[in-house]
Amino acid sequence: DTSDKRIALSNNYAGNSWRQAMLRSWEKVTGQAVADGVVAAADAFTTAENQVTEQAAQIQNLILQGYDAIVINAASPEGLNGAVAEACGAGVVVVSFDGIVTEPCAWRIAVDFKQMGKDEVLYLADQLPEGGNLLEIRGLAGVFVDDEISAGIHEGVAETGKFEIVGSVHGNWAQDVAQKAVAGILPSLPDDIVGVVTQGGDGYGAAQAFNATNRDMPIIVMGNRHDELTWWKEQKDANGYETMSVSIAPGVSTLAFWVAQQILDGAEVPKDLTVPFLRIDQDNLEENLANTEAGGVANVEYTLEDAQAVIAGAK
Amino acid sequence: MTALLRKPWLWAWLGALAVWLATATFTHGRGSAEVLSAALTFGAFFVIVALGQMFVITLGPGNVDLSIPACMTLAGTVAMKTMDGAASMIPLGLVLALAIGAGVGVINYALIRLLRIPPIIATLSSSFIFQSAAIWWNRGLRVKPPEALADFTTAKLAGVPVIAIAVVLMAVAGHVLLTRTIYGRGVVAIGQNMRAAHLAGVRVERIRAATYIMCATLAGLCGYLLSAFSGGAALNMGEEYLLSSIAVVVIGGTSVAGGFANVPGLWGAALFMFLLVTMLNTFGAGAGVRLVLTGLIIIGVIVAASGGKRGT
Amino acid sequence: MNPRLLRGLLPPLSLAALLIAIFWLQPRTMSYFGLNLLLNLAVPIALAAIAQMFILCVNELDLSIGGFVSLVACITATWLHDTPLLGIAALAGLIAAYAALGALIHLRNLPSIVVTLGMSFVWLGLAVLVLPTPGGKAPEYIRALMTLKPPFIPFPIIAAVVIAIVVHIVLMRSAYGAVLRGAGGNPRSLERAGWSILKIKMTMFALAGFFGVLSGMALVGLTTSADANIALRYTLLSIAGVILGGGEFVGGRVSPIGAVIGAVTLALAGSFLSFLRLNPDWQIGAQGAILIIVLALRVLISRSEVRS
Amino acid sequence: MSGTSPIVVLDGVEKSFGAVRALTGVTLELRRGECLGLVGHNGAGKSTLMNVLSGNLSPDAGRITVDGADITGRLTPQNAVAHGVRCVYQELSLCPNLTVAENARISHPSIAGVGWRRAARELISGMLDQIFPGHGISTDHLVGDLSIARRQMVEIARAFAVTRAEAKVVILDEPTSSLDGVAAKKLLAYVRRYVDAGGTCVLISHLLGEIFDTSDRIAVMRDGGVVALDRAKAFDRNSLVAAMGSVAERAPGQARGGAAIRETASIVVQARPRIPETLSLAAHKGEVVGLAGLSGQGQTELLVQVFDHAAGAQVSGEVALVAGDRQTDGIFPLWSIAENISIGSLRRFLKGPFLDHVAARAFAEEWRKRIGIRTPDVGQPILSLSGGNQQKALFARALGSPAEIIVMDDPMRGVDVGTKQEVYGMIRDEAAKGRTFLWYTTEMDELTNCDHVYVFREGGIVADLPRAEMTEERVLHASFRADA
Ligand SMILES: Nc1ncnc2c1ncn2[C@@H]1O[C@H](COP(=O)(O)OP(=O)(O)OP(=O)(O)O)[C@@H](O)[C@H]1O
Ligand SMILES: Nc1ncnc2c1ncn2[C@@H]1O[C@H](COP(=O)(O)OP(=O)(O)OP(=O)(O)O)[C@@H](O)[C@H]1O
Ligand SMILES: [Mg+2]
Ligand SMILES: [Mg+2]
Repeated sequence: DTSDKRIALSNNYAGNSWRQAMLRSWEKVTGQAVADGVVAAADAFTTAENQVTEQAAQIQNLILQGYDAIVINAASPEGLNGAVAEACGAGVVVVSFDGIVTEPCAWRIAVDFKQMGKDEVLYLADQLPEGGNLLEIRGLAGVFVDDEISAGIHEGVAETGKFEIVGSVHGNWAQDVAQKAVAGILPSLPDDIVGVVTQGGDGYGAAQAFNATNRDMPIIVMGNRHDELTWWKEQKDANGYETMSVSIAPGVSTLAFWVAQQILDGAEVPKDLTVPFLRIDQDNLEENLANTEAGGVANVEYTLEDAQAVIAGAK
Repeated sequence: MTALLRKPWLWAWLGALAVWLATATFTHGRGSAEVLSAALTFGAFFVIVALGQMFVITLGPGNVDLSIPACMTLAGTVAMKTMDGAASMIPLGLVLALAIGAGVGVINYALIRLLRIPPIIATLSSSFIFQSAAIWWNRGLRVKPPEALADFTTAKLAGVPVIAIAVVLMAVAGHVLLTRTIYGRGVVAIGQNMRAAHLAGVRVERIRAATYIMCATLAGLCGYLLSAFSGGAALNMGEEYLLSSIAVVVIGGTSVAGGFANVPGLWGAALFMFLLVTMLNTFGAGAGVRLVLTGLIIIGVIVAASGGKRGT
Repeated sequence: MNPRLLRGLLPPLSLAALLIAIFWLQPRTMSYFGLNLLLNLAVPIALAAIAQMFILCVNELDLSIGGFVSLVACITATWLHDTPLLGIAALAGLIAAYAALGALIHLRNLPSIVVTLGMSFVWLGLAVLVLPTPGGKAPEYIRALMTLKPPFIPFPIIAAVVIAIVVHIVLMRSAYGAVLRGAGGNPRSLERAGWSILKIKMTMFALAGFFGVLSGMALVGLTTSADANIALRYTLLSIAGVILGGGEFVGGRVSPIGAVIGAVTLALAGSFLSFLRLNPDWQIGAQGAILIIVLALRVLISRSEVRS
Repeated sequence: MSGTSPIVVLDGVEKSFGAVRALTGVTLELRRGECLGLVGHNGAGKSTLMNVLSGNLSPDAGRITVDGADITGRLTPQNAVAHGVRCVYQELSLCPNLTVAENARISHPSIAGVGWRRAARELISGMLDQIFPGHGISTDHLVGDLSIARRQMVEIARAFAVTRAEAKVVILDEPTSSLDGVAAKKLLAYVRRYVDAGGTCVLISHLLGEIFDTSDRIAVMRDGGVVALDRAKAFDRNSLVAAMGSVAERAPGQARGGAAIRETASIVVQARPRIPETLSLAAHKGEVVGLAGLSGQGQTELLVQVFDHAAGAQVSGEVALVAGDRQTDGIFPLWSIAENISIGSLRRFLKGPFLDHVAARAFAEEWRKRIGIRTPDVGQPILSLSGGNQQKALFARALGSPAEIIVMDDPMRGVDVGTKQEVYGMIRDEAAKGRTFLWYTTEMDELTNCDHVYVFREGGIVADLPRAEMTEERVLHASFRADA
């Protein structure tokens, strides 16, 4: 019984639509759980700036507030280990997701970002049997998710052996930054870019940058944002444009919530859990688009049963 | 010739030219014209905010507006959500964005004046509040801009981006404002010595208020145009404008100690900053090397620009 | 009451008020364990604020201290841990680089804001090169020091007091300290008395570099491992800390004790807010609001002092 | 008494700033046990010469010998101090953020180690007591909190203080410009004691009375060269002024008889200092009203109050101000002379919404001629002017503005005798045309130009003297408390 347990969400960043969707999913699902008396409280906390030190301080404060479990989307996989160790030492259950932490005492709900990057290339290899030149849009330098996805992409390129990455820019997972970076580098690239591998949140910006030139539109892998899906749909209707879209679902925060609840409930839960990423393809585009809020991100929310299934699957 | 060498804006333009040539050499001239066109477009956004920031910085040591990113975000999100893609709402959206900017400026100035908080801290603190307001307003949803507005921001006239032309005109107006009006003289006087300016009959507080309000209004305008240009407002869309706006102003030859400003340098520095990143991207440098080089080149330009001065 | 004294009392008073509010909201913090958790991350911030204070004292501003502390953290968690000699050499080299920066700024009469803005990219880039993905490990002795559990008084409090007092003695009480501060008040006067401003600037920048190094090491001691972006926020925090502590941007008017108190106040302000459990939408805004309130208090008091 | 052995010999010293030849080959010797008075019009090169001697400027040509050692090439500030050359600069050079004692330590490197604070305190307070008994300065006060007069005292005491480094030659560049008459007397008396004990002193001043009273010899500079050098007794006021090349001095200015104005003209300024017991001040249209008293007794505050149209002051008409503390209140250091002058009357250069720079430049040029600012070109930076000429630019700014009321904050600091006479004339002319002047001055002679005088003490007005009743004695009497 966890009806007297209190769970906190420690979030390091709220400045984009993905994070906002994540917070909303949390609010919706945990709000219901609190109303149903499953847990006593499930409060969300966000730091003012996306900074390791600030989140470390936040976690320490959550310990002081006596939460029984802290669910973390971490600013850094390593930088919070000191604070996480303090939490574990104080008997607090720590569950990390999306941005996971490496401190062994914490649980991790990981997405295989490397696989995600690799899948992008594999998809392109399917679509473009003769290969060609690729443009890579990376995320924020020095953040591990960026390294993971990029490593997967490069691994995919090496494995398939028919692509060459002719340009790489940092788009900081932001539409306008990606647009600017791509617009800057495009003129210097060969004319035959066949594909753009991305990390999410940057596909539409890349499309805009290509639009501004008279180049052929390459296959741009999308990242599940509403604007990306909408653009894709328009292109699909107009000229049969094909691509795929992949990202981690923001609702994974709710999975982390249920996992934390299960741990508090005494369930035996392995330290490492994996969730699949949310992939949208040509045939289920319309369905997913319809389910995505205008301006938001394609999402999946989890129930207690989903969580139990994930836990059972990992054992 | 020596008169030209002493122009404060010269070095920014030389820097821009040098990195552009370096890029062109590397790519054997391919796409150089397009790079320039892209630089004009993106440089225009920098110049809009830098114009306001320049007037603020000229007010003297410690004067700087750190709320530009938050103001851009707030104005952009509110305008986009209000217009909701409807062409008929474009003017209303613009007015709204400008009004939000002006409001932000009023709040900033009130903090500085009434609560005597140093500008750097006042605008930093207020920016958190504006950022929260933007989140609260539409929680990061990305609303598309009206088609016509987006087209305007991406349109070209004889190969030159329309927005760049508009911003060049704005810069000319800024130059006239700085050098040929009582307001502009006042700003420069305050930047050199606020007490002396007051005692020389300059309406110090009126001018300071006007400057902070103008700066934030320009940030609002930039937020509006940028979100139209990039297909909607994002909560993090202004982030890189925080340091860039300062860098553009100072690389452009305006004195950070206040009391001395110039507008032509803004365009030079904005182009320089964009072309620099493009050059390093083109060279295929890794993130670490790219950052180190960016920093060193910025310092290099400043050192070169100070060539005339002797150490004191 | 002497206005200068009253002005000097403001920072500790606002810190005390904040502490009382926190104790009231969350009595659990009023323990050895609670104070430790509440304050330990303030130690590296206080060190960074001291570093910034040295720079502000000679009328310059350092926008690169956050990147610098990050780089130090990365080096500490890698080289200093794996090959201590190389690590020590690198850190000493960084301090020398800071001194050289001071020399460059002085000799070429450059605006420090731009130079350090450029340096912030350089430090960050070097940090990414040293530690491309987050990781590394804090050297054992640093970890041990930062998690020290002395009897009765929590370590962060002892550390803060020691830092404040040591720097106060060096800068405010020593004979050479007066010269260093004088360079912020009227460099011409110093030159006329035969002091080399170049040497003074280099000394001050080197001191800033030294405390930046301490800050990075302390930070890694707490976080156990590093990240290239770990301390970027320290740039603004350090400036805000010095100002909250009664320092000024120009004129060499700074106070080491004030800077430490200001830094601790800032760190506590964040905690205070999380104890309030605000609506997530407004959590960011509240941090701005609290900064404004603390500074506004300062003004209200000094206004009433003027009136009386 | 006055010695004959030279301690400093300057031989053919030249110095140019671009096209300006500030020193054109100065040959001069300073002797042990004498005070040399150095006079000359604004921009004659007095400060430049002393800056060369104290190592702050390196000469373009010429030789400098101190105590028999030729130190021409090696003259740095440090070296000059080591040779016992001390200087009190025209523009004060203390660190405002340090205490009085700490400032003493700055120029006395030998005060160091444990207990340095006490040593510094004793050094400076001892010296202050010697020179300015009853100065009322605590050694732990921040210099920035002191009035400009007290700062001047600290700087002077610091220069005379002796530690391991001796003070063999002390240069005083207009040391009394911010001091009131009483403090100035104390200083000059000390200078006499100091030279009588074998020291050497250079006294630069535009107050010829001081020069005559204090110096053993007088050197007159004109346009970068020494044009006359003789025993003080060999000069009289007229011959000195003639040597300086100024227009021969007119008789002290006379006001137009204040009583008449008071009866006919309307009141344009009525102001009351912000302290409980005080008289209030009234100025009528066309009147020149003097604010007298020791320095720092609230005169400046009242002027600013009037300038700001602040509470306690009823002012009808625009006000312009002539600052006396030009560094902090007056000049815009990055601007040219023309820009510094025209800022006071920008409105008149408006063509539509825009400023006409050509007209502004012409206006500045006209004022350069009218008030005799020594510069070839008003486009030059203001800092290229000598102190007195900068002050003239500030006069031009205020007199050229459309303001009806002009407040002047001890505006003649560092202005040479000839110019002063011209400015007095200008003020009287402008007053005759209907402008009103509020004029704070620390120089008794200037009060004779006023129609009406108010004496200040401790922030308030304690006496109200029409021109006819104003005598030096009455002003002095009112300046001091009865029991003091
Ligand atoms: N006596 C003074 N000494 C030094 N600085 C002063 C003085 N009086 C005012 N100031 C400075 O000038 C500012 C007031 O300037 P001023 O009165 O010129 O504003 P203003 O624009 O004329 O005001 P308004 O527009 O309301 O008429 C003050 O904030 C202060 O910083
Ligand atoms: N740094 C400088 N740059 C250019 N010109 C200068 C500089 N310093 C002094 N001058 C010029 O040198 C000349 C001599 O100036 P100086 O300050 O020595 O005059 P002064 O005799 O002290 O006058 P005052 O009585 O007004 O103080 C002046 O014409 C002045 O304009
Ligand atoms: Mg002089
Ligand atoms: Mg005088």
